[in-house]
Amino acid sequence: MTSEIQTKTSFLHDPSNPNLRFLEEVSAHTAGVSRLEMCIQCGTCGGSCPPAADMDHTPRMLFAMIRAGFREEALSSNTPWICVSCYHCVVRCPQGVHIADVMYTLKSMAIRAKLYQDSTAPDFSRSFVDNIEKYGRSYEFGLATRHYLKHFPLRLPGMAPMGFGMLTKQRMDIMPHKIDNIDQLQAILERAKEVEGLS
Amino acid sequence: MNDKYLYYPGCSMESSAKAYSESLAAICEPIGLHLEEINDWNCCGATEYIGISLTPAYSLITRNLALASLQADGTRTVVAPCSACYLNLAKADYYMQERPILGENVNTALAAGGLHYDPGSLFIRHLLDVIINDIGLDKVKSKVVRPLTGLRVAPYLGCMVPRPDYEHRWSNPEYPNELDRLLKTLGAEVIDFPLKTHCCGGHMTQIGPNTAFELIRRLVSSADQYRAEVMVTLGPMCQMNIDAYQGEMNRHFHTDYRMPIIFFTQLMGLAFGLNAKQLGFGRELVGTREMLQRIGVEAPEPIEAVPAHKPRMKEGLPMPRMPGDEEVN
Amino acid sequence: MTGPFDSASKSPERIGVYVCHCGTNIAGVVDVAEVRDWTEKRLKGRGVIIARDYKFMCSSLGQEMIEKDIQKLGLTRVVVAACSPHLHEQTFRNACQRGGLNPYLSELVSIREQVSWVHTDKHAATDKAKAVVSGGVERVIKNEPLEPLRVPINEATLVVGGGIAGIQAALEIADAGFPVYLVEREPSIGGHMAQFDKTFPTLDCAACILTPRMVSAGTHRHITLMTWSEVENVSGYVGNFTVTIRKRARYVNTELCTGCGICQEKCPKKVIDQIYEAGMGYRKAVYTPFPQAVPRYPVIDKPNCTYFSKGTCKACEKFCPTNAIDFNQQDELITVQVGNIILATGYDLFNARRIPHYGYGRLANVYTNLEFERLSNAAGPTNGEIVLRDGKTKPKSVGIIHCVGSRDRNYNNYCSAICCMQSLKFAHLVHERTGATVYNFYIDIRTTAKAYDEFYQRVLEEGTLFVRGRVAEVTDAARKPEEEGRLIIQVEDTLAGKQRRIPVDMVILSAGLEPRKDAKETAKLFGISCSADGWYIEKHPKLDPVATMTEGIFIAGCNTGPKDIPNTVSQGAAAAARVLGRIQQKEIFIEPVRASVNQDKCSGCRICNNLCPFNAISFIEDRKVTEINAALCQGCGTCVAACPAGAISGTVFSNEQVLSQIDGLLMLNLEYMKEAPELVAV
Amino acid sequence: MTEQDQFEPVIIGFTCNWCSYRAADLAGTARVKYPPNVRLIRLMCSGRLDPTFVMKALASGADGVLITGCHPGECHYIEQNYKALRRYQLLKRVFAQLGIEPQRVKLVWASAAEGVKLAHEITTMVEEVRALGPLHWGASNGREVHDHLPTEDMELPEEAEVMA
Repeated sequence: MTSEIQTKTSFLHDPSNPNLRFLEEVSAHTAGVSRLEMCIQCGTCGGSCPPAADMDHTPRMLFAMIRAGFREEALSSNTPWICVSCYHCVVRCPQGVHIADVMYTLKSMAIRAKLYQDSTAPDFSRSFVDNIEKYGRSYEFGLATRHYLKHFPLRLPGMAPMGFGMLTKQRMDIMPHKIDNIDQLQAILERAKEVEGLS
Repeated sequence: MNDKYLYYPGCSMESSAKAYSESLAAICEPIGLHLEEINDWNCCGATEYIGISLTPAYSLITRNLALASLQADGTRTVVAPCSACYLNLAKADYYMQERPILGENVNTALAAGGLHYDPGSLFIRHLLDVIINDIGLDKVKSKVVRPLTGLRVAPYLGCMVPRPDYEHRWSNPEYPNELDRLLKTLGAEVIDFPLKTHCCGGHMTQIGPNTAFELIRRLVSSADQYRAEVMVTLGPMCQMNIDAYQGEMNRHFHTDYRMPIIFFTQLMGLAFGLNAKQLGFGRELVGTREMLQRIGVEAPEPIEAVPAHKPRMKEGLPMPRMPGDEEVN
Repeated sequence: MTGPFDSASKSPERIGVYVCHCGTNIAGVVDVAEVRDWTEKRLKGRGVIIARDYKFMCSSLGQEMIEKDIQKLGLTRVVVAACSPHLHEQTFRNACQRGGLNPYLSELVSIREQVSWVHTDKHAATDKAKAVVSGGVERVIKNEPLEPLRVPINEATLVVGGGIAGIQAALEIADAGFPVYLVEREPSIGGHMAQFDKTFPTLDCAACILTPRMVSAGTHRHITLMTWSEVENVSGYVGNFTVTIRKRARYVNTELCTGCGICQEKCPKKVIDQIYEAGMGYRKAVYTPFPQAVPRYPVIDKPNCTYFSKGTCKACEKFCPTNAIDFNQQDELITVQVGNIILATGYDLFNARRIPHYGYGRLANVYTNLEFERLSNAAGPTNGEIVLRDGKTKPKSVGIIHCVGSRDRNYNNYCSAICCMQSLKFAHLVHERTGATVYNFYIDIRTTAKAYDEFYQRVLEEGTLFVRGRVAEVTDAARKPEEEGRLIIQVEDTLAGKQRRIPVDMVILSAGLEPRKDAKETAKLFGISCSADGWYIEKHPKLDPVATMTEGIFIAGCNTGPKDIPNTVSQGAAAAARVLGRIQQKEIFIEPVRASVNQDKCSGCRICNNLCPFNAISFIEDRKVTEINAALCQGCGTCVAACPAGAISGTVFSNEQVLSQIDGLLMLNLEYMKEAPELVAV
Repeated sequence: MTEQDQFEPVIIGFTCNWCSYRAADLAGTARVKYPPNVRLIRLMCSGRLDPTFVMKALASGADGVLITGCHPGECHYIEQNYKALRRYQLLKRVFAQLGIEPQRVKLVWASAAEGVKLAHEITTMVEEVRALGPLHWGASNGREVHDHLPTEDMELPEEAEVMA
C-alpha cells in the first residue's frame, strides 16, 4: 500500500504548479504518509467528528482547500485546534487518510506562519511544552493556573472548587518534578530542532 | 510468557491519576504481573508537542523507547497504563517505520544524547491488553473473592486505546469487548454502553471548555440513561475530565449528574477483596460511597436490565443473525 | 544438455525479425529503427537474414509482410518484437502458417508491456529491446515444428449454480439441443433473484419474470437438474471432463413425492430461515425454500429434524399421502462426462456486523438490503408490509445508507455496482407503501445503465431526500428529547458543509457484494484463477469476459465481480454461446505444450512420479521406466525440471529453448564482443 | 564517479504463464514504471524452473535472478508453485555454499492482478542488487562462461531432497 502511494506522490512534483506545493508541504510535515491526495470528499470525517459543530470547516473541506492551494485560509481555520484527537475519523475513513496527524501538521504550520485566530490553544501547547523542556515532565498545577489566569480569568472562581479538590485529594503536585538526566533530553531536543530547521 | 514488562507510567500516574497508580500496584501481586519502570523516563508530550513540531515531538517520545531498549534484558514489551502515552509510544514506533525519513531524523536527534532506537524492536501495549491476553481472564477470575454482583457499570475506554490501533491488538476500534469481558469476569453487570469509545473532550477542558462540557455531558447523560452506577475507565485524562469537570459541566448546563468514574484496576482490587483506601478510593471528586455500599452488602436485587427507551423484543421479527457470526462474548 | 550455441559457428537457420512500432506505443520510447539495424548487423551470424520494422505488425499488411518474406526469402524462423504473446502470439503463428512455415517456428517477444510502457529512459529502453530481441532469436533457433493437439468435444455441459446466470446458460444450451447438467447447492434453483420483490429500474416483479425460467429449466428434456447437490471432484481437460457430484440425501423419494406440501404443514419443528428468508422468517425442518421452488420436492434438514436428533416424531412420514419420506436415504455420488463447464456460483452479502457503528445486530431496526428485500416481498414474512422489528409498527422515516462495506479500504475497495440502484428502488418502495420520509445517504450516485438515471429522476420527484455524505454512525444514544427512542443517523451533509443528526425509525444498509466464502476452494477444484479477494479472473476482462484461462471452463454472473441482473443474464447467455461454438466445432485444437519421457534415458528413479497433480505420470513396473500420458499432461513442466537424468523433455518450453534465451538476453551470442564490449553490459 | 555509480545490474526474471507474466503485462497496460534492468523469460509454471536455469543465468553474467509465480494455493497447475518454493530454498542453500549473496536470488508471488506489486518488487530488487555490485562469478565475456556452467556433471542435491 505504501509503495503505491509513494509512486503516486511523485505525480505531485510539478514545480510549475504552486497550488500543489502546499499539499506537498503538508504531506512532508506529517508524521506518517498522509494520503491526502486519496480523499474522495465523502464526509465520513466531518460526520464522525464530535466537536464538528464548533469548527469553521469540516475536515473534508479543509482537505479540499489544501489540495486547491488555499494556504492562508487553511492555516487560519480553527478546525485543527478544535480537533480532540479521538481518531473516529481515522479508523472510519474509507481512504485511510491520516486525518488526525494532518491536523497536528496544520497546527504546527499555523503556529509557524502565525495564522491562528485564537491564541488560547497555541499558548496552552506552548506552556505545556515549555514545562517539558524545562523539567522533562508535565506540570499540571503550574500549567492550569497559568493558563486559566491568562485565558479564562472569569472562569477561575468557578473552577476553584475543582482545583481545590484536586489539591486536597493530592491529585496535583504544587511543585514540578524534574527528571535526572534533563541535560540529555535537552540536547536531544536541541538537535531535533536543528534537524527540523527550527533553530 | 514474559517474565517482566517494561513499565512506562506517564506523568498523570504520579499526580491526577494516583488512584490508578495505587490500585495497579495493589493488583500486580495477585495476578502475577511484574512491572519494571523505565529509568528516568520523560513526558510523552501528550497531544501538545506533536501540534508544535514534528522531529522534536517524536524525539521526546522515542527517548523513552530508547531507554527501554537499554533495559530490555530479554523482554520486548513496554506497557503503558495511560491512553495518550500508549498511543504516542505506539505511534512513534509505527510512523518511524512507515516513513523512514522520520526514523532517521529522530535517531539523529537521539544521538545527541547518546541514544538510539530501532523502530519495530519493542512491542508497545496497553495495560488492559496485557491483563486480558497475557495474564488471562481465568487467572483474574480465580482471584475474585468478592464478586461485584449487581453493580451496573458503564465500560468507558475513551479514544486512544482502541484507535487507531496500528497493530490490530483490539477486537474493534469502535466497540471493543475487552473491558466488558474483564468487568463481567469480576461479576459486575455490564451495560452495552453505546458511547464506550467516544470522546471526553481531551485537552478541550483547557482550551475550549464549552466544547469539552458538551462532550462530557453526552457521556454522563448516556451512562445515566442506561442507569449505570459507575463509569469504569482506563485513561487518566478521561477520568480527570469526567470526574473533575463534572461539577463545572453541571453548572454550565444546569444539570445535576453525579456519575462517579473510577479506574478498572480499582474495581479489580475490590473484587479481589482489597480495601478501598489502598485502591485509591476517596481521591475522586464525584463520590463513590453509594456504589461501594452496594457491593459491601449482600448481592442486591438486580435492576431492570435494559434502559426504558430500548424496548425488548419478544415477538415480531427475529433479530438478525448471520452465518459465521459468533456472539460477541 | 548442450550449450545453446557451440561456438561462433553460423546458424544454418534463415531468420526474419520484425520490430513493431505499435503506432507510438513502442516507437515513442524505443528507437525501433535502431533495434532493426542492430539486429540485422549484430545477429547476422546467428542466422538473421532480414530485419524489418513496421507501424502495426498485427495489421493485415504487417502479417502479409511476414508471409511474403517466408515465401520469397525462404525464412525458416520468425521473431516478432511487439506486444505480449497473450495478445497476438496466435496472430503471428497463423501468419507463419499461411506463409507455409510451421507456426511453432515463430516467437513473439514483448517490447511493449515489458519495455516501452514501463520504462522512460529511451536509451535504456532501446538497449533492453535489443536484448529481448536477441533472446527471442536464440530461443527460436531451438524451436521445433509441432502440430497442435486435437481434442474431441463431449456434447454435454455442466452448469454450476442455479441462479439466474446459470439458468440462462443452461436454457440456451439445452434449447440448442445439447444435454446440460445443472447443479445447485440449495434445495431449489432461483438464487438471490428469487428473494427479491421488485427489480430495478422497471419494477418488474422478480418472481413473475423468474419463475417461468425456473420451470423451463426444471422441465427441459435436455436439462438434468441436480439440486441439494455439490461438485466434489473434477478431472480431465477441455472436451472431456469427468465430474463427480454429491447428491445429498433429501430423505424424500422424488419418484413418489408430488410436492403437495402436507409434510411441511405437519412438521412441528420451526427454524429461522437464514438463507432464503435472510433470517427474517421461519421455515420447517422439512421444507422447500418457497412455494414456487423448482424442483417442488422438499428436503429434510437433518441437523434440525426432531427424528434425526431425538429418534421420535416422523410426523412427515405419517402424513405423507404417497409414502415418499425415506429416512434411510443416503448421499449419492454421481459421475458425469462433460465437454465444457460453466461456473455461475454467484455472490455473498457483506457481513454488516463488521461495521459495528452502523449498529446492525445491535440496534433492532437496522436492516440489511437482503432483509429488506424479504420485508418488502409480498410472499415474505410480513406479506410485504414494511414494518419495524416489532412486526407491526410502520416507520415514519427511513434512512437508506449506500456503500456499506464497499468503496472502503477497511473492507472492500471496489464499488458494488448494484447498491445505488437498489437503494433507489428501496426508496421508491418505502415511499409507495408507507408514505414515510425517506433519506438516501450516498457518496456518489452511479446510475449508468439504460433507464437507470431516469429512475433516479423519478425517485427525486417522489420526494426522497438525498444527503451527500457517507454516514459516520447510527446510534441510539440520544442527545435531545426528539431523538429519544429513535435511531439517529450522524453524517456530514457535504453539500451543506455541516454535520447533521437525523432521527429515523428504520435504517436500511446497502451492504455490498462479496465473493462466495468458498470461492477459492471452488476455483481450486475447477483449476481456474482467482484474485486475492476471491473474484474469478476472466481470460480477458474486456475481450473475453466469460472465458477463464483454463480451456473449457467458463464463468458467468457475479462470481467475477458485482453485477446487476441484465449483465448477469447477458453473461449467462454469452457463456452458453461460447460453449455452443465449441460443441459445434466437434473438436478443438490445443497448444501442444506437453512433456514426454525418453525411455532410453529414464533411470527409473521415480522422482517425477509424485510430482504430477493431473496423474499423467505412471511407472511401468516390468520395464522400470516412467511414462507420461499426453492426454492428461497439462504442460506445466515441473517433471521436466525435476528429472535428474534429463530424460523428460517438454515442448514449447524445452531446456534448450530456455537456456538459449538466457544467452540471448545476456547478449552472449554476439560473436564480436571484443568490438563492442559496452553492449554486453547494457 | 566510482564504479558503483555506474553499475547497472542485469537481472534475469522467470515468470509463469498464468499469474506473474500477466502481472508484468498488467504493469505495462497500467504504465507502472520500473527500472529496465530486468529481462523476463516466460515459463508455463514456476514449477518448470530447473535450478540449472538459475545457475546458468548467474554463470553467464546476470547479477541476479528473479523467480516469480502464482500465490501459494492459486497455482494454475494446482500446487506446482510449492515445488518452485522448495527448489528456491534449495538454491539458497547451494548459493550460500558458493559464497553468493542471498539477495541475488529472489522469489516473488504475484497474481495476474498484481502488476503494481511486481513492479515494486522488481524496483526493490534492482536497488538491492545494485548495492551489492556486480557478481564476479560468471564471465565478462561469453567464452569463459561454459567453464562454470553447471551441467548434469555437477553434483546437485537429489530431487528427493528437494521434495523433502
